[in-house]
Amino acid sequence: MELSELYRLMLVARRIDEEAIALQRQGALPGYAPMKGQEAAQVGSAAALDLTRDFAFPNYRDLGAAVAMGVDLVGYLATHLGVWHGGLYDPRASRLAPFNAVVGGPVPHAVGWAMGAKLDDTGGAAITWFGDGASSQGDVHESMNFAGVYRLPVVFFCQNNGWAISVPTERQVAGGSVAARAAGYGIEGRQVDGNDVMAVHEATREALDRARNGGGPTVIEAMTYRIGPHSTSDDPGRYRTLEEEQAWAEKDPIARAARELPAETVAEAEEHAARVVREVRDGLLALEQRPGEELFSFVYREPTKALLDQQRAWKESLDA
Amino acid sequence: MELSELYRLMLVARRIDEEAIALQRQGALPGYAPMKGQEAAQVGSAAALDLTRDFAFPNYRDLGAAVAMGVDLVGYLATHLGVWHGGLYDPRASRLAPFNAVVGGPVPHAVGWAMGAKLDDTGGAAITWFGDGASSQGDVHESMNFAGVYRLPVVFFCQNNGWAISVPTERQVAGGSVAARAAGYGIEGRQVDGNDVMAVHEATREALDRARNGGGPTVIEAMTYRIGPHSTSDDPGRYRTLEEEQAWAEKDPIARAARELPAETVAEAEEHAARVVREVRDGLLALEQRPGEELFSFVYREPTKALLDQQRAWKESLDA
Amino acid sequence: MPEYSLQQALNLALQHACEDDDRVLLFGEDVGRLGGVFRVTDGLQAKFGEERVFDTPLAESAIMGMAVGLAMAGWRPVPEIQFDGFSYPAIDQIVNQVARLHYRSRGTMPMPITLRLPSFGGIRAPEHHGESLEALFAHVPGLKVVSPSSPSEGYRLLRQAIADPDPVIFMEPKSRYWHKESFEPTDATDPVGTSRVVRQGKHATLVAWGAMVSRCLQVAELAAEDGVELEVLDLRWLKPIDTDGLAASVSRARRAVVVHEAPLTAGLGAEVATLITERCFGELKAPVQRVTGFDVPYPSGDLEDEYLPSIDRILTGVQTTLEYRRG
Amino acid sequence: MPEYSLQQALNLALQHACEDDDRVLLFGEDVGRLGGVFRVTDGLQAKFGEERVFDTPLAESAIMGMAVGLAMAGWRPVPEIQFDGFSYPAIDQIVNQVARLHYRSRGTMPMPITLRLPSFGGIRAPEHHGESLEALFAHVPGLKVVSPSSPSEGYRLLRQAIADPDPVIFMEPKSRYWHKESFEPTDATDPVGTSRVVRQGKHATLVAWGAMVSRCLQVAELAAEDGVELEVLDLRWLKPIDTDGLAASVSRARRAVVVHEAPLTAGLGAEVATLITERCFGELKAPVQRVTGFDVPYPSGDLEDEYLPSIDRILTGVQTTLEYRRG
Ligand SMILES: Cc1ncc(C[n+]2csc(CCOP(=O)(O)OP(=O)(O)O)c2C)c(N)n1
Ligand SMILES: Cc1ncc(C[n+]2csc(CCOP(=O)(O)OP(=O)(O)O)c2C)c(N)n1
Ligand SMILES: [Mg+2]
Ligand SMILES: [Mg+2]
Repeated sequence: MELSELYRLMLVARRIDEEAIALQRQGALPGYAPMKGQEAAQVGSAAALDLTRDFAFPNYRDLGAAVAMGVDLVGYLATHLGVWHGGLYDPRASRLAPFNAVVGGPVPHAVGWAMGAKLDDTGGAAITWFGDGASSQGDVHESMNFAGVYRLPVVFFCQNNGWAISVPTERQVAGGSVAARAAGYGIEGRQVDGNDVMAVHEATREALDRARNGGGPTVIEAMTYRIGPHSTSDDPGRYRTLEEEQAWAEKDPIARAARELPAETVAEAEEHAARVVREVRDGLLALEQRPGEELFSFVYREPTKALLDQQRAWKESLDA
Repeated sequence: MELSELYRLMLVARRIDEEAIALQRQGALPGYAPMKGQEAAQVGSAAALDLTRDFAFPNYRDLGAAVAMGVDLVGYLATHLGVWHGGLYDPRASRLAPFNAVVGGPVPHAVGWAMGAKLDDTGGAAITWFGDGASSQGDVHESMNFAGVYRLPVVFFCQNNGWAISVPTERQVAGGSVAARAAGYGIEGRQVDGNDVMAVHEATREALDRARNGGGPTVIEAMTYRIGPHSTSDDPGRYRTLEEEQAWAEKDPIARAARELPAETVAEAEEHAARVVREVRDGLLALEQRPGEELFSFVYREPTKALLDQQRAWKESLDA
Repeated sequence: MPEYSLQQALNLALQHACEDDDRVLLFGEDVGRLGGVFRVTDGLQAKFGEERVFDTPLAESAIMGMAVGLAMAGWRPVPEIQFDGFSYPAIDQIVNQVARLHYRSRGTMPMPITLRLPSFGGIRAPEHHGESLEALFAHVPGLKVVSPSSPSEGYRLLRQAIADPDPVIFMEPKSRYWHKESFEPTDATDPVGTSRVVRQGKHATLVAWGAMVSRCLQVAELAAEDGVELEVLDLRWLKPIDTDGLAASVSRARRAVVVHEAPLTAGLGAEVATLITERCFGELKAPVQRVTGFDVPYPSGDLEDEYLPSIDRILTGVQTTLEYRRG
Repeated sequence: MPEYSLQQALNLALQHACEDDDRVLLFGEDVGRLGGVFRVTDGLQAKFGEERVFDTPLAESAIMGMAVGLAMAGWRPVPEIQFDGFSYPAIDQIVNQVARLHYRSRGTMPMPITLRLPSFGGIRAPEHHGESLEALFAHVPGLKVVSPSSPSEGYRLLRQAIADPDPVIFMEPKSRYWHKESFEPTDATDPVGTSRVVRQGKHATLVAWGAMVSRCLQVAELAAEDGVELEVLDLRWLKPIDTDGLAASVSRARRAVVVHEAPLTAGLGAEVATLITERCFGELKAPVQRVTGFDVPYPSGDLEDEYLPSIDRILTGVQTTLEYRRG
């Protein structure tokens, strides 16, 4: 993919991120996890996927991936609106697993999916995004080991954004690098400049190609920075300095990409992003609360009798 | 420690191991996990501990460590006799945590203990023994990462005995080496010949020294072999070849050490071992079942009222 | 009619499930080459190949997490966790992922996963090899939980669990693995969530599951000698629970004793007792008695028989309910 | 008298515990520099230093495993797990290690660990941030479980939990963190395992804990307007449970409703209902009613109010028990 296209996607992600924060401040969203600063890591990697056969496993801060994968953004942001935990987008059609709030939790799912794809010989590969903090979780280790033993087509994409809430990478990742862990599993590991969208894109494409060709899993660690707070209820002033934030703001992946593009491309992207933001904003504000009955839906393929009884009692208490 | 002394300890472990298997066959022990072949790894490492300040965290196959640490062996084997899950030895006095049957479970305990020792500045170090299979567990990863972040005085001693029940190392440990994982945590890692008792001893002493001197944790991977079955109810013929077993039997750590020792030392050790075996055997056979009341003991420091009620009901049902 | 032990019946059910549906996958620690520590998967790797029946590294959380991903890719995973007590490391994946993905994905990602879990005590095993986790699992929305009490039940319920579109925790009573029964393995099954009366009686109902069912049958035999006719109800589905079946039985007998191996407090016996009381309050002649394990860690072999509900303790429970007089 | 929010009261209790016992250690994700996502440990790292109040890497199992090792080395660990739903990854260490080491070591290795766990729902949070795990923990032998319903209770119970020689799961009702109360923080406490009557009444007893206590008090106010006098019993200790206190209250009122946020099936309400029924069978005029969360995953913010026991649903439960006639 060309830089201009990646730029457009990054800019959309940035503008929607800003809009989500604004909506939160206006009281329309109960909470939000800003991804400002991580656009290159997310867009660059997600844009490398082949959506006809690959599948992606996000965490809770992967708006940029959703943008690059063409996921219904109103459906994606519905999670933050408090409408439905997993979002309202169709995970199967969009090739993006439901929004997942357990740090490290979805990582083994990518491994299982990759095994399934390998058994079916589809040529598909899985990618999973997780943070530097997530790398401490047992599940991430178990997943890398399984993937290494079975040589599965999966890319472990770590967005090392410097912080896990208030804990900096150096107090989180012993040894300092998640990519360096790969060698211990006999698999490829690569650190990339996470604010260089082309470099991320290239590294991810390479890893996906290797996966497809039976070359096994890869760990990619994209070194980037969460410019905003951990969430809209976080206060980074309690744990990091303005200077640090400033230094990273200067490495802004979007400004950096813009410098390499013609002014009209940049301007055109801005217009495009504004259009998308308007649509998404309108869509979000138009989004209605799910009907109360849905509390009882989807728990099983068919509701159990006990659940139907509970639903009936709930209904009666409403009518009373 | 001298080879002759290590030899004596290894031989005691071997002979008691054999005795335990014999007792199991005679129906005196419900089950047992033989450690034959791993004497050098266990004795060599355990003998490097300073029992005035260090502490050790075993799994379920560490008889050799118990022997080397001078633990009450009747109390140790009481676990296998079905008398008490954690054994009857005093874990505080003997510096050996209670027998633990969760693969990987005690590893973070060593990390916590090491932090406690560091906070108290005792100069003590922790060691934990675990298997190649255990290295796949999330807990082991989390522990190494914690130990690396805090630079704690702890030695992660992996006995790579080739098998986790029926799964060989190459289908278990992606990349093939547990020691190689250490680099990913920025800590020392070292593979040793696990059948060379002096080499194991030396490597462990070095690691413990480094730990004491603020040099942080070490992963030691002792390459050895479980010559016997996984447990007395296992049948290795289902998953490995006699040739493989034969090849490793030739590398027997005890025969190997014996070759470097004067014949009288070897003979004297054999007599000593026979004496210990007799004592342990007599002790085991004399061991009585714990009184039924103990079912209700030790659950809390002081029994709760509910528990006392249950104990009373249990007593009444006995008397009825 | 052919005779099968529970272990053989389960093996056969797995074999037939693999034959009938080529999306079924069996995996776990030592289930492949070894055929499982209880030999429940014996011979299946040879039959269906290393792709469909395979060993995993030693990590329960990843086993369940992998099952989730396989289900998303359209497979029907039948993982095994080697022993009850080692499902704790996988609880996060089971509760936060397996049980919820169908819900989280608004029905687009079914989780037809059957977790085979050798369960309960009674075999003088090491620590963590004798645990009863049904109360934990039954509390989790999105899971189904079942435990067979006999070889024929084992065959039918395992086929049913695997065919079910929802995640099922299949608790195998390991002390019954070697118990035999003659039956024809057909796939005729009762609906999910139904219990069965394994002995009729009118003086009180004994409610049990897993290995406690046969013990309750022994109790009923003994009681019959004294003229006390006990109904024995094999609850089998521990989620969803057959409230109607419980109510039907207890409104006849008007007295009930629930028996389980798990510790008393917050055990599934409390749920069973409460359901019975909610439905049969006016008919009950005595509070539902609970005869269960004690509120202590599952003990070492020597004390196991003191811990498990014994015939005597169950009989005492029966006697208490029969002699109960309102205070 | 000074006024404290629950969050401030807990902070003060931690401060006083650290002052009184220099073996107390506070740790967990973001508890140090940040002072915890709910600011419960705010300012404590500055006061007691980075050795006694520290951040851990993001791994709940290791947090609890480390607590075990620290306890073995003679420390008194007070770890925090950031949210209820993230205790699942630590369940293995909690159940198989924390709860058992005192037993396994035959009393030689006490585990005076207090796990602080922001719990329950009601704050429109993301998934896994609104779970109620009391039934799971209460089922585990060796654990104690407690939940405060007010700032003064929070202060006293947290001091008591930390001083207790056994492992205690301390469930903080996060929807009440900002609720205020005036009280004098003294360490006078009732014995472990006692409940308290927070409002007296004679027509029925409402049993609740955590955030549901204040909701039940609201219900009692409303009912009083109609001449119905409800007793509200704050169970607070969820293990051990105050069976005597329950029995005393219910044998006066002869009717009871138990209220909790957790799903119905195999929730702690079943245990409470069973204990009451076992003790008060002859006196009860109606089966104990349960008003609880439904058997569904804790929902997203929009549906949260439909899930949690509302004033209306509790009132309906009260009405049902008052109107109950034996069938
Ligand atoms: C298992 C688990 N533990 C704790 C949390 C609470 N939590 C949410 S995000 C977060 C920090 C994650 O850091 P990182 O993995 O670096 O991702 P980032 O937020 O930086 O994108 C924590 C502790 C969680 N969601 N899941
Ligand atoms: C958490 C856990 N899962 C499964 C088991 C069952 N189990 C006991 S030993 C074992 C194999 C362990 O292999 P390894 O770690 O290499 O140690 P070894 O037995 O070879 O000494 C298994 C799967 C267990 N004890 N704990
Ligand atoms: Mg981060
Ligand atoms: Mg091994």
